[in-house]
Amino acid sequence: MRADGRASEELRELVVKAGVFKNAEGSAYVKMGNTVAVAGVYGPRELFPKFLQKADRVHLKCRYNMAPFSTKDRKRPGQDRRSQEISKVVADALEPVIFTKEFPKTGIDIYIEILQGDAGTRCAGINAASVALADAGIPMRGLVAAVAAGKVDGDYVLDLTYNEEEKTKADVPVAYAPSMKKITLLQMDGDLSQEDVKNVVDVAIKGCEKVHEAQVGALKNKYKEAML
Amino acid sequence: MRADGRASEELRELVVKAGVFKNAEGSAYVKMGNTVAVAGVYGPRELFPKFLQKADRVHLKCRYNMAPFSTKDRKRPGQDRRSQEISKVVADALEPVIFTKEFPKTGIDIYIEILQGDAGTRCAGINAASVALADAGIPMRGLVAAVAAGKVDGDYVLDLTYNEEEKTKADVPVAYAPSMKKITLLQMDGDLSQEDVKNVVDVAIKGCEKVHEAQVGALKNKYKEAML
Amino acid sequence: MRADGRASEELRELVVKAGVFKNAEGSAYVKMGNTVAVAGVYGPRELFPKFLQKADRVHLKCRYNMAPFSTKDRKRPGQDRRSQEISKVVADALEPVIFTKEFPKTGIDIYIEILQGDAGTRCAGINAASVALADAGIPMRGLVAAVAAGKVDGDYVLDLTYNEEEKTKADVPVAYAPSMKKITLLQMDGDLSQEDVKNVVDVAIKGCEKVHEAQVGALKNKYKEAML
Amino acid sequence: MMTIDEGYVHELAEKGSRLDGRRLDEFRNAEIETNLIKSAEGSAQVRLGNTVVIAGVKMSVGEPFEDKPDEGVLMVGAELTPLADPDFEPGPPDIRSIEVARVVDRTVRESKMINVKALKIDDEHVWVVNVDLHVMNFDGNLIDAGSLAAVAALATAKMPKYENGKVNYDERSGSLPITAMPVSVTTVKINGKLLVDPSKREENAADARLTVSVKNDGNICSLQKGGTEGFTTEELHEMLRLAGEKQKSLRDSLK
Amino acid sequence: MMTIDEGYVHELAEKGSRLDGRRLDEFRNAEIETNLIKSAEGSAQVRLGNTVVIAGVKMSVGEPFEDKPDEGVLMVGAELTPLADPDFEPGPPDIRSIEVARVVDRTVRESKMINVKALKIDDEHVWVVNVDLHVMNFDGNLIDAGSLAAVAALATAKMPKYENGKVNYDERSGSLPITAMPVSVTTVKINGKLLVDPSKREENAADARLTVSVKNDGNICSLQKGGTEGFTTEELHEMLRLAGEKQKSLRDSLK
Amino acid sequence: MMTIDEGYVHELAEKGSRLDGRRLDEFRNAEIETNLIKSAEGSAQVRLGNTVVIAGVKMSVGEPFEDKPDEGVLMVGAELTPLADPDFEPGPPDIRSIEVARVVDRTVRESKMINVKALKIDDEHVWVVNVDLHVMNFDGNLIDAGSLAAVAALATAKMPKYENGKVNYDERSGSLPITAMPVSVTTVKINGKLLVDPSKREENAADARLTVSVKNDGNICSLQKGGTEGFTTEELHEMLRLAGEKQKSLRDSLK
Repeated sequence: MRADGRASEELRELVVKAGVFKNAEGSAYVKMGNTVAVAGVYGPRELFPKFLQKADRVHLKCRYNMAPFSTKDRKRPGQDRRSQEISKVVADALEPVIFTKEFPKTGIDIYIEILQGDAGTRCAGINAASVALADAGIPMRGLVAAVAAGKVDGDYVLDLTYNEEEKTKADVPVAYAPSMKKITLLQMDGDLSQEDVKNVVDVAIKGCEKVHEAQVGALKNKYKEAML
Repeated sequence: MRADGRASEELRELVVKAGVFKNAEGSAYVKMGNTVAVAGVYGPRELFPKFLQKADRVHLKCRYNMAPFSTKDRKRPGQDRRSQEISKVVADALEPVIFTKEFPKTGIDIYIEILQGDAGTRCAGINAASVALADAGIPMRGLVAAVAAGKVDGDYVLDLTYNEEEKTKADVPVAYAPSMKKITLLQMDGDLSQEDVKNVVDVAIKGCEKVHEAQVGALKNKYKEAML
Repeated sequence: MRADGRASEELRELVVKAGVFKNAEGSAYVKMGNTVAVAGVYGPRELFPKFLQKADRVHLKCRYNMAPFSTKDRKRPGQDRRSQEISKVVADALEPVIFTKEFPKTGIDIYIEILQGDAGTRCAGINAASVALADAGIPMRGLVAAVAAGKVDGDYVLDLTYNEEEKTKADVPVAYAPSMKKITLLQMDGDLSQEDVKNVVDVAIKGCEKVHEAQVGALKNKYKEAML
Repeated sequence: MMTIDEGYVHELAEKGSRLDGRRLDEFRNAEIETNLIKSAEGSAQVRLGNTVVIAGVKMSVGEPFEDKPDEGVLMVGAELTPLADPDFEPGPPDIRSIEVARVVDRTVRESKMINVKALKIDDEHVWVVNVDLHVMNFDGNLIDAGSLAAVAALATAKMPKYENGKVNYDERSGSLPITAMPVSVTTVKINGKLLVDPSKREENAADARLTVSVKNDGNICSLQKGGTEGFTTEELHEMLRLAGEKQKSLRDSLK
Repeated sequence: MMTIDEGYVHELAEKGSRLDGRRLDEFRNAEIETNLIKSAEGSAQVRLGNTVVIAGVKMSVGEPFEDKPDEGVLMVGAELTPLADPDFEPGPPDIRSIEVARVVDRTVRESKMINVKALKIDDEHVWVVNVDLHVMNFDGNLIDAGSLAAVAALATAKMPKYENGKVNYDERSGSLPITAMPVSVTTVKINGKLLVDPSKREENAADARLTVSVKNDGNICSLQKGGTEGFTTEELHEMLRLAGEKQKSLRDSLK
Repeated sequence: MMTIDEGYVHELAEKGSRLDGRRLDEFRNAEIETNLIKSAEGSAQVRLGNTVVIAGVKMSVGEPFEDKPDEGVLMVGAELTPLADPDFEPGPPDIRSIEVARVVDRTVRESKMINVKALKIDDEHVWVVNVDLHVMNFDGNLIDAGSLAAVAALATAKMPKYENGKVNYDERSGSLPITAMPVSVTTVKINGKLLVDPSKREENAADARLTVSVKNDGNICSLQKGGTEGFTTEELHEMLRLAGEKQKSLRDSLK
């Protein structure tokens, strides 16, 4: 049993909502325990400066940003090296499911704002961005779901909190596209054997499948409401 | 009676000179007590980058800048948030009197340098910029004059010094275009009733009219000299 | 005799190698005592942004950069005011020997990295850049050689170390193009009579001629190897 | 050359009507939700029509400013997140976000909403209060929405504990020393008419703008004029009157 | 649209061969030279084929981070010097150099290579260890080359003396407290095949990338996936296996 | 391809004459006004023909540099205000202002004009002297004009009082510890001729430039060569001679 009463392979309380902002062409809200991310998508749209345009496909840009009030110690506004790296791996995690060749020379902008952070912010951001892309009507091969796993006291555990992250032997965020059965993000900090890595990734993938259900549910809800 | 012996509605010693620099197409020097501002104007001229061009009118840009030696504690060079805000409200204060539609797609640059600061720097800057615009031969509906007013010990007072600003219940910088009878800049920090605000603005407008006379005088002097 | 056993007009151990990197079109390595500089050259090549293009000649750009580990106290990465000034005077020191009119509208980039610094880094950088330009096949009127001289305890001394620089009455870096008999860089910090300046410069020029021999030797070696 | 949309807004204003059917002197509905951000000491989300702003209050302990050794430090920042509007771009704060932050800062500061002297801890330490405005969706009138969000977040903030030279964010020791609640009211002039609480399309069509911030006692604590045209003293008086009237309902939404 | 070069790399991969004649699972020769920079506390130049990276270690004394009062500070930076490649430009670090620096940082940190607790001097002072990677020539796989260079430079660094509150760089007091030697192995996926140690042209043609950093005991201390395609769990397992195998010869080159 | 204007300047130089009728070795008139900025500890405005530079000296108390614990700190900055020339643009200092600031800094520093040891207050505090050059109108030869302005402003500065750990700018305690007065003389080479004190149009047409800074005793304290051509040792000797001669009248204008 974990500090917050969850079983090892249990997700934190998960809330996914699609279409939460008016101006963004697609948007979503994701809450995983005390981590809250929102995402908004614009595009495909004209891309400036022109030298960024790609002749055969869309240019996918992502900005991951932490609100100044999202952490215990205030986060100074602006992109630091960490958020630049996360922006890149998040874009790479989402691109595999997008039909990028449909929109040559254009750009899609994905903006992720972390409003509240308690570990797993990049995963929550991917989950929100993926739903926002679908909400924007971007043609996709499926959704990408993400969650971290790790090993604490010999147990493989899913969806770590910040307190657990401090005690874990490793933190392994994984993004997964269930429709393609592909891992699209994989990072790790820690100390695990090869076997442990395989097992932790398996646990994470099972978690991603649960997240995926919630994402699909949120999109269905949105369209159900739209039909009423 | 005020600390420096002035009556409530008396301006500080005011010096206005037009055409003080050789290179700028128009320039002016304004001294209001211990506050000294100079301004230089270039344009209308070609505007880069092109996306700033406006199809139907001139693009008015203003940069308000404090010299590092203009304050007790050295001012670090470069634009901070305060000077960016002042640059914007000063541009907005001057635009109403300019025939902006005469010069589509071009730009006018107004550069204000505060050489010495003792309260009222934005007003001194506007006063100098307005004369510099006229000196540059930019077609205008009239001049803009500016001065702050406030309330100290129950009295409405005009053209505050830094020492008075510290004691005032409010500091209200006002820019006014006498030819149009329009207020073109209005800001306030402090605590005043609605009635007080109205009265303080009236006092400021009367002050602006006196400043306006000095501005006109300076321009006349310049042309008189040019005729000799 | 000097602290390191050298005679007054003796250079530090000097190593010059041409063609040390694969990607740069021309490159060189220069070691003067404990000062190590490498240089790489790209161009003439298309120059962006276009407004930098010169109608009648090549645009020569130089970046002098100190590696963070090249000094006792770690050098923060990025260009400071000192490296910007040196970049400029180094570009000016090299331009006189380049047939700049052969390549209108294009650009040549010279990149100098100081890997280890013990006085004389700008001179070592010029020596490396000059050989790298030749190695890149840029048409030149000859090479530029550089070395500093100074006056210590009444003696004129060549090629100062950091410890000597601290004791010298002046540090005078000189770049010289032997083929044109022209001084192309001259700076000085210190306190010398007019006569002393003339003598110190003469000593430096004699040093430059020795450096020049080593540069020519390095280029010959490179081509000899290429012939084998 | 006005755009067609600007022309349309001008025409409507002349007839006394607006794009969304509001009266000229009618505010959009203001919904305020507080304490929605657990990582902040105080927070509020304001929805003013389709304008959505989140304010978060973070507190830390630092040194006082040299010229105000007995006062805590208050700082307001604003970020127009690029997801809030198709025209917003990522990057350092532009003049719009700087203006919002500075006007909200003056409004809070000059109203003496926070008793900054009560934020002094000892001779070398004071509380530093950061209010960050995060604009999530943009449909005009950021100053009034941002001001409401900042005031609501400050009013409901819970101070962390300061123990043995460290801030303990897991324990709380009460509210901030609140002494007043300022409210901002923005009016724009379009085609000679005065409209309160402008939407984005109205702001684009506006000739001039005035923000009036009002304290509980009806006194005014800050003014900010914007826009490239001027206004007469009569118009000023009418804008002051509108502010005095409209602040009441906004103030109610704060309760 | 693949470029012609990318298409050629894909074709070769399909046949199990590579541009430079290597086997798919073959690393380029790694040459390491240490202590080449006299001004650094430790240094190493790594040549991995035509990729050349210099790592320099500088040490100074500073304050510990507030949340880790008993630990020294380790920081890794990377600069892609513009002479290293015709496409590199001078300027602030771009995303490539940030990624190299951050992955090497995590590799060194998570492997516990340096016993950071032994870098504490007293309650207010700890050693600050800066590792700077300077890329001199670029032909792909910067992470593995940079990681090798950083580890070799740290392993051979000599600490300066700290006397009377000052660092004396002219005297040395021994090695850093080294407890492990991590090694990174990068594999790319091209046209469904897995290739280790990609060259620049192979990186340009790659669909996905995985870096696996391995400690002395075979355990993994960091992972970093890159590239705009995904991979299956089977591919992951094969990449982990390749890393376990390839790290051995790289580890030999460190001796 | 020379511009027409540059060609004309070259032609004139060949005949030994100049655009404004000066002799080749003739300085423009230098007018110096001191103490014109009340908010500065020292100030001077120099008019050298149509080049106008204001120097302001600000003093504060700070820590000494670690490698010079017994010396005050001197720093020179320069800003080419965009009103000074139609081609100047607002923004961070470009290479021209950096060069002016650094050459003036070296001239003041190397001449030992200020006895920096006398600026030490106690083991932790020294006076920090900032000289800021503000270029108000540009017509060439910024280094000589800036150097004159800096020297005049420092020479006439009045030190504020340092009392109870604070700087009191309302009281003054005497002059800076001045020991020398350096003067800079700039010569350009145009079409083989040497011209002192170049105007803007002459600078644009110049092939090479040398600034020689001279102390009271005639010794040289700094040199700075500029321009994309070289010069012979004979030309150097002539430039040194010109500097020795011309500095006298400039020195007179400082009195």
